[in-house]
Amino acid sequence: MKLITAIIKPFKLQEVREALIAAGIDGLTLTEVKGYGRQKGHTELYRGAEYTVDTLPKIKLEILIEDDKLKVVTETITSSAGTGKIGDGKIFITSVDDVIRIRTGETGGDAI
Amino acid sequence: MKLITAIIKPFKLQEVREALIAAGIDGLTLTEVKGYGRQKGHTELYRGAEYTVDTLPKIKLEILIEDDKLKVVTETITSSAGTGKIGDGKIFITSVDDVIRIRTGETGGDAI
Amino acid sequence: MKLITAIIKPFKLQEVREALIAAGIDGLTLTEVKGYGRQKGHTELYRGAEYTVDTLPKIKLEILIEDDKLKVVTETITSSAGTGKIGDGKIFITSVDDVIRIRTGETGGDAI
Amino acid sequence: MKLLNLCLILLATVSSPAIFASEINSGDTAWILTSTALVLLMTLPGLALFYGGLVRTKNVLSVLMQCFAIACIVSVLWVLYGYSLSFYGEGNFFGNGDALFLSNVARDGLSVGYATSIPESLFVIFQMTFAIITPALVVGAFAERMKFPAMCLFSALWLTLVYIPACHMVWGGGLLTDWGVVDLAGGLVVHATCGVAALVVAMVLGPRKGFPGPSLVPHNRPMVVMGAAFLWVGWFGFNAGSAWTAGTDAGMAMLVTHISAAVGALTWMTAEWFKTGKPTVVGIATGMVAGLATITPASGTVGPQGALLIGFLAGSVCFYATQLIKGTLKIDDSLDVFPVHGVGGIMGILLLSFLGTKGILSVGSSGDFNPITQFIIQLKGVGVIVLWTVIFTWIAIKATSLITSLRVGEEDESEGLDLIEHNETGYQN
Amino acid sequence: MKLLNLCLILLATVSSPAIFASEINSGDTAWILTSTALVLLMTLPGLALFYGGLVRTKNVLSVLMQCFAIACIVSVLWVLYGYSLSFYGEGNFFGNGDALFLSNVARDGLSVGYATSIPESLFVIFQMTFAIITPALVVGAFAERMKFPAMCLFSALWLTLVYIPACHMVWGGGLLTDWGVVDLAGGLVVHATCGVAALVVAMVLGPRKGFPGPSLVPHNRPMVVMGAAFLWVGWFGFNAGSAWTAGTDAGMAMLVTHISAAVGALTWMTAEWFKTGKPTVVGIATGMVAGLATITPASGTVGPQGALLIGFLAGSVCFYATQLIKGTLKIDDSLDVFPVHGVGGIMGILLLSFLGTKGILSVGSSGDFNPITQFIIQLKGVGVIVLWTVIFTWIAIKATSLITSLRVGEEDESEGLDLIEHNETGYQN
Amino acid sequence: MKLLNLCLILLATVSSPAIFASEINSGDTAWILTSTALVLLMTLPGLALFYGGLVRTKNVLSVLMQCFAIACIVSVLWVLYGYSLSFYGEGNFFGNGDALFLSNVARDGLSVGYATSIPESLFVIFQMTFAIITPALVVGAFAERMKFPAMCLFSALWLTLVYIPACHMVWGGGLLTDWGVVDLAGGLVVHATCGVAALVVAMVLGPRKGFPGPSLVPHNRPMVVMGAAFLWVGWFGFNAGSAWTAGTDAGMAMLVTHISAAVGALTWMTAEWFKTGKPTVVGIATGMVAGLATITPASGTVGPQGALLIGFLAGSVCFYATQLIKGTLKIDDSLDVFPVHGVGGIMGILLLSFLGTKGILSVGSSGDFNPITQFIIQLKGVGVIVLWTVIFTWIAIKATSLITSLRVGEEDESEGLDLIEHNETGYQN
Ligand SMILES: Nc1ncnc2c1ncn2[C@@H]1O[C@H](COP(=O)(O)OP(=O)(O)O)[C@@H](O)[C@H]1O
Ligand SMILES: Nc1ncnc2c1ncn2[C@@H]1O[C@H](COP(=O)(O)OP(=O)(O)O)[C@@H](O)[C@H]1O
Ligand SMILES: Nc1ncnc2c1ncn2[C@@H]1O[C@H](COP(=O)(O)OP(=O)(O)O)[C@@H](O)[C@H]1O
Repeated sequence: MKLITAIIKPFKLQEVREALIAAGIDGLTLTEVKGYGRQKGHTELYRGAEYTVDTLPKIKLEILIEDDKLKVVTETITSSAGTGKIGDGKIFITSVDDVIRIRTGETGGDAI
Repeated sequence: MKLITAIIKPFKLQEVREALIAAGIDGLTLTEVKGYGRQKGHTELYRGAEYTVDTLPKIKLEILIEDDKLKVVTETITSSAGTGKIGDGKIFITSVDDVIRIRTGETGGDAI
Repeated sequence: MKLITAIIKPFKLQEVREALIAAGIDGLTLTEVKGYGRQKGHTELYRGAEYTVDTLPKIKLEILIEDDKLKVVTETITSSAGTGKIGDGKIFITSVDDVIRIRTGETGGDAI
Repeated sequence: MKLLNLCLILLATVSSPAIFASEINSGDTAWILTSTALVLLMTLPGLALFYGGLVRTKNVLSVLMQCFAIACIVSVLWVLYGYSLSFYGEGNFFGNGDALFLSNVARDGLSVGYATSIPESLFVIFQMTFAIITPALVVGAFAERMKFPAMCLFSALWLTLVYIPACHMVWGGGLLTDWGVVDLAGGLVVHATCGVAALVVAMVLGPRKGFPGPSLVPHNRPMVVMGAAFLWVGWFGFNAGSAWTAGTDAGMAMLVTHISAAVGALTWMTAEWFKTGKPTVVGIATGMVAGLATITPASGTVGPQGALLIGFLAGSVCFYATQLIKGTLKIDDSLDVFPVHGVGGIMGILLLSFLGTKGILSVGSSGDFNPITQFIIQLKGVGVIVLWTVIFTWIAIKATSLITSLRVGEEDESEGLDLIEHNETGYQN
Repeated sequence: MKLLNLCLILLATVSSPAIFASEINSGDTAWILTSTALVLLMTLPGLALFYGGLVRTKNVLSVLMQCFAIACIVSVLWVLYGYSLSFYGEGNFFGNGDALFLSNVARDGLSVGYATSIPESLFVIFQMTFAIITPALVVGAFAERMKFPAMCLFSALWLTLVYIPACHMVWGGGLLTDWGVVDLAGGLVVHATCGVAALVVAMVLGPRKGFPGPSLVPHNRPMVVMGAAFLWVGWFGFNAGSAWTAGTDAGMAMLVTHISAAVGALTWMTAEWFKTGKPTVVGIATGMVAGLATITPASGTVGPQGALLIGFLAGSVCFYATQLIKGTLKIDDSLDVFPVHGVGGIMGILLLSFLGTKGILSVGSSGDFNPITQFIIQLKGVGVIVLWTVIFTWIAIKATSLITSLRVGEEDESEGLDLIEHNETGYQN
Repeated sequence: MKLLNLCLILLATVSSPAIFASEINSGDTAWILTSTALVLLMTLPGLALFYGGLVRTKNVLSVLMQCFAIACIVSVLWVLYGYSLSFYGEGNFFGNGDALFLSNVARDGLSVGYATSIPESLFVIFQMTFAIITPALVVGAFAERMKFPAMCLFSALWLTLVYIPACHMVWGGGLLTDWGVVDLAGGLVVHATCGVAALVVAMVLGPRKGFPGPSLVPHNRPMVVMGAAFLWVGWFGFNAGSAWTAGTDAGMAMLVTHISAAVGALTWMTAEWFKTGKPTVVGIATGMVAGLATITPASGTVGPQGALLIGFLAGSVCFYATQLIKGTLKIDDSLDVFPVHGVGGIMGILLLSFLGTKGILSVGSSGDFNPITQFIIQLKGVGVIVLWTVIFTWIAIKATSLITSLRVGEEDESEGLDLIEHNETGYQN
């Protein structure tokens, strides 16, 4: 099993979600995070003074999948979250030892 | 060392926390997340129009443990977080290479 | 590739960020989390009654790096986030299978 | 001719309203119009925010909704029969139906009885704002667990069975008017009734899940402070508006009201500081409300020095009463309506006998004034109102429970009333 | 004896301020001073919060900024020429320039025309608060997508081309004054103009990205409720202040205003409950606003029973109008300005012919009163104002678009106007 | 003769304001009652929200608590000795003790000196609301770092050593009254004192950790706007209430106050737009406050055109003053009290000499009016008040530091005052 962690632009969330559902992925967990990278932040103003906010709001998606879906999922995310501009985000792939569904106690593939 | 990541229902948090403490686990990190899965979301209303909110508030617990506690911890969570209804959540188990306690610089088991 | 996950005290964030940038790390993702550990929480008051809040606000940093930067990064964090007092936090190191840059589709080291 | 001229010149300079007692005075009317706005401000947004900030995020809208719906329902009932049953007729407990549907209230009509220098239409709405806030105060007792339909029904019944008779008894020419009970702006009519009702309702409904416990804490303390500020400002209309004229009585009422609020706030803050080691903003705000509730019945009769004492007693007694009800007796009067309003209002009613100015109090009671005599009158008044409120609140809540269920289910309570009862959430990101 | 009689007769008529038309009455002045504060409170913070809570987090500041900037811009234009073109001179559509820069407004000057017992300076600012809120209401139509410079320019043009002539036509001695159109506090001048303008602007601008869809929901419903509460309280100044005196008219105006608000709120809530299964707090608040907008023109002429009916029609008709505009016609009048204010204001203007009290209405119209005659007068008034507003709003928005672009780009719209237009964010952690 | 007597008797029952100078006028009283509520609204919730929104999340409650506690403490001190030392007796710097504990304030008493048509009780509380807001404004200078006990002690000392003498000097028959200094609603008494004190306190306390730097930004800008709105609305009571009567002076004061606020807001917004490329909502709100502070002393004497100019100077000068203090001089007057209130108030005091209406100003000064002469009088007044404030604020803060420590520790400052000083947190999820 793999855990796909994707950092995406917030306004792409809806699109990514729909693309994933279309690809048969019907479970995920979202977190609001702040990202720092090559994409520059923005300037804010306060009483005539400017200050830079260099972190940007991002959404982190965590999706647990069986190994064979890896390609589908990464491709779905890449195509639906991409704008071609800096800051589109990243996808990390990590291996997961096991997963348990709390409700039933099922483990492994059944639990996803 | 293992990292246990549990997605649970928010109102179960108190119970799970107490069960974990009783099981000798006295360190963890919580994040407020939104979950999407088999459990359906809810309808909200705005001036006579209905719209569906399909993500649900969940709590993510991250607990770093030594390998031998794996079973105790997963069982404790499974039993304390379960309601038997859809949406109880999941537990992921991943392997961690190392851990460092910032304060002391200790690593490995001592740092947990 | 490694994923460094550091839980730190919020007021140390600025310092840690600057130290990391100085060390050549220019990408990371932040999450606001709540931590529970040896550091005690605080008492709050409500109309003459006291209650204990035993979780504390923490910041979680996630930093994806190539293996050779591991030592630099952990040392940078340890030195910049440390106050020497309980609750300074922890650093976890996990292995990542792969990483993809959504914008370009690059993978591996190039995508970081 | 000279004489005539003199008259005319004098007349020319006269601009006064008050020449015949039963005429509109524009200054008095201006003040009561303003006071009406201020008393409405107390409920919306004042009390709604004060209560809304004190509950958990998942219930904030339900509390705002309850206050809002009560304001609307009471307004309609007041037009239909509330005003008539409160202020028309000579019954001991209820008035009569002469002004049902406000049929008697002419466009040009003057107010009846006291308040002779303002239009009756204005008297109707000024009193309506008092009728609104009283059941809205009871919301604090059943917050975070009562179903919305039950809440609507109960509030309508309670207005009819408790508020209207209390209002008639004390202000409308009923039993307590006859006895000479003094209650300027509602120590009995408003605060004793809502406070006692809160206890009854809290006991019938039972505590919230998790009570007593650390999870039941305010979700938005700035909102609490904001609400408290509107209560303070609005209370100027509540008490100084109850003087009915824009003159010395109103000025003094405003002054003593303010003093009691300030001293009540500081006293509560200090008591808390001693007990827990820290002064808190919810504490200072609550003490302020206690100071206001306590001075309410007395604000027509005490002076600044008396107000200092009333404020001090309000802040200290209500603080300890709060500890008692929740801490010791474990009654989940969720937002502390009884210890703040009930205890405060009753305390004010009793204290005023000793702190009042002689010449004024004797107006209320018969013949020449004696503090002890007045105290006994006041005590009897408290007895009647408390007893009446206990009985009829119990009837109202039980009757409601026969028609529709009172509480949401346990799981729904965990989920929060905003989603369960209203399909809405307070805040989105 | 004759002399005595004369004195008595004179005295008997004295009570009123109006005995000599041209004197300040301190009570009336006190009430209009207060009303001015109340009407300003309606826009800031009332409407700003009501609208600000209804938009998404990323646009909250832009809406507050729009309301704030409009308040300031209109105030200046009102001083420069707005007041003069509205209230001086006898033109059918515009006044004249006699009071440009308020040059005619003396420190001791009395108000012109009606409102004879208050200073002209006060008349200027009381009217100014109406001129402020009207374009601010239109913000609801273009929220979440209009550029700030375009917004400023459009609002200034709209004030000049629509509000000022409408104000002059109805209240300032223009065409509709002559026809005998009755509009106490602005059913036509305020609500019809802003509502119709909202439709025009929404159609010219086009819908928000994501409309219709589930993402366009209020970010902070407690803020909406708070804003609604200030609208309610402030509206007492709007309607009862429009009586110009602190007397029976003001009292009755306040009473009927309140009744209509309460009934409008309950009706909307109930309609929604039927349709969707749940009562909501945004619903009850919106119904209340509809009730207030609808009673506005009628609040000088109807009684309490009429107000019950007006409130009922407001809550039900405006509820269904909202469904129609957004749901059926898919026009993104984002915060429902037309169905609530436009429909409400026009409905009130027409209904008042049938619900008014005879003696009063005949003052407005010529000779003796006949509901049908009055209805036709009112209908003609609606026709003129709606037509005028459609044409000149269209001109104002098109003229603006020639000078500066109206909408932010698509990506900027996603990002939110707060950051894009103002380099600020609403909330920080 | 009988007839004459009859006439006189009838007239004697007339309660008109004008007839005998020393009688209560119900209209004036209504307006000052209202104004008192409006000025309290300025501090609670107005200023509390304005300041609370400007600080970081972790300090929001501490700021609300400071404003709330100051309101309460000042109220008590005002009753004990503040009013007496301000308004009784003829001393140059302090009054006398004749009204300690308000012992002289009779229930039926009329106000002393000016304000002859309202009750003294009302005069006491109206003035009290000014005494409340002045030290509350200083909160902006020490926000986010001062300890609560030190804050309480300092504010009490400061009221006694600075506000009371300033109030007596300018308004209570002291030195500056004699000189003929004109200050309608507190350019010197309120704004110069709090502004100058802010500078002194900020320098003694030293800057916040992280100053100057990007971390010190507002946590809740909608809260700032809301607070600003209440300041605007409440200021109508502040300035137009200071006319003491509900007549032409009040009307004009309200009009010019509003104009200056609007123009100040637009000017600041525009200056910022030029400097930084974007207009901001915190900017427009701050400019509005500057416009209000600047017109304050002049609102009894200027007309609408003068108000346009005052607003323009307020918006531009105060904007650049803010850049100077924080940007160039690096003084952490945290919420910019000096550049907005100090600079604004002093500027208004000086400008009024040139912008005032002749006939009015000569009332304040001796004999016939000359702008230059008046300017010199005003300048001397500024000198005295600034000097006095510098010296006694320094004494007050140093005395406080001898008794209890002024600042929280560095780590506690990071943690936030809400938790450290009050064991509370603003918002819960
Ligand atoms: N080394 C990293 N570790 C963790 N997260 C990163 C890292 N680099 C970038 N990110 C995340 O990805 C987001 C996008 O990265 P950025 O460098 O701005 O653009 P791009 O994805 O186009 O290369 C960042 O905002 C951050 O959340
Ligand atoms: N494939 C997945 N990847 C990541 N998180 C998931 C996945 N499936 C479910 N979850 C998380 O677990 C929660 C519960 O899952 P759900 O399917 O609703 O019920 P159950 O746990 O009973 O199967 C979801 O809200 C989501 O947060
Ligand atoms: N076993 C654990 N698993 C996950 N997170 C932990 C664990 N132990 C501690 N933490 C995180 O680290 C933070 C600091 O830990 P704590 O025990 O308080 O102090 P220290 O880091 O000095 O040992 C906690 O608040 C929590 O967020």
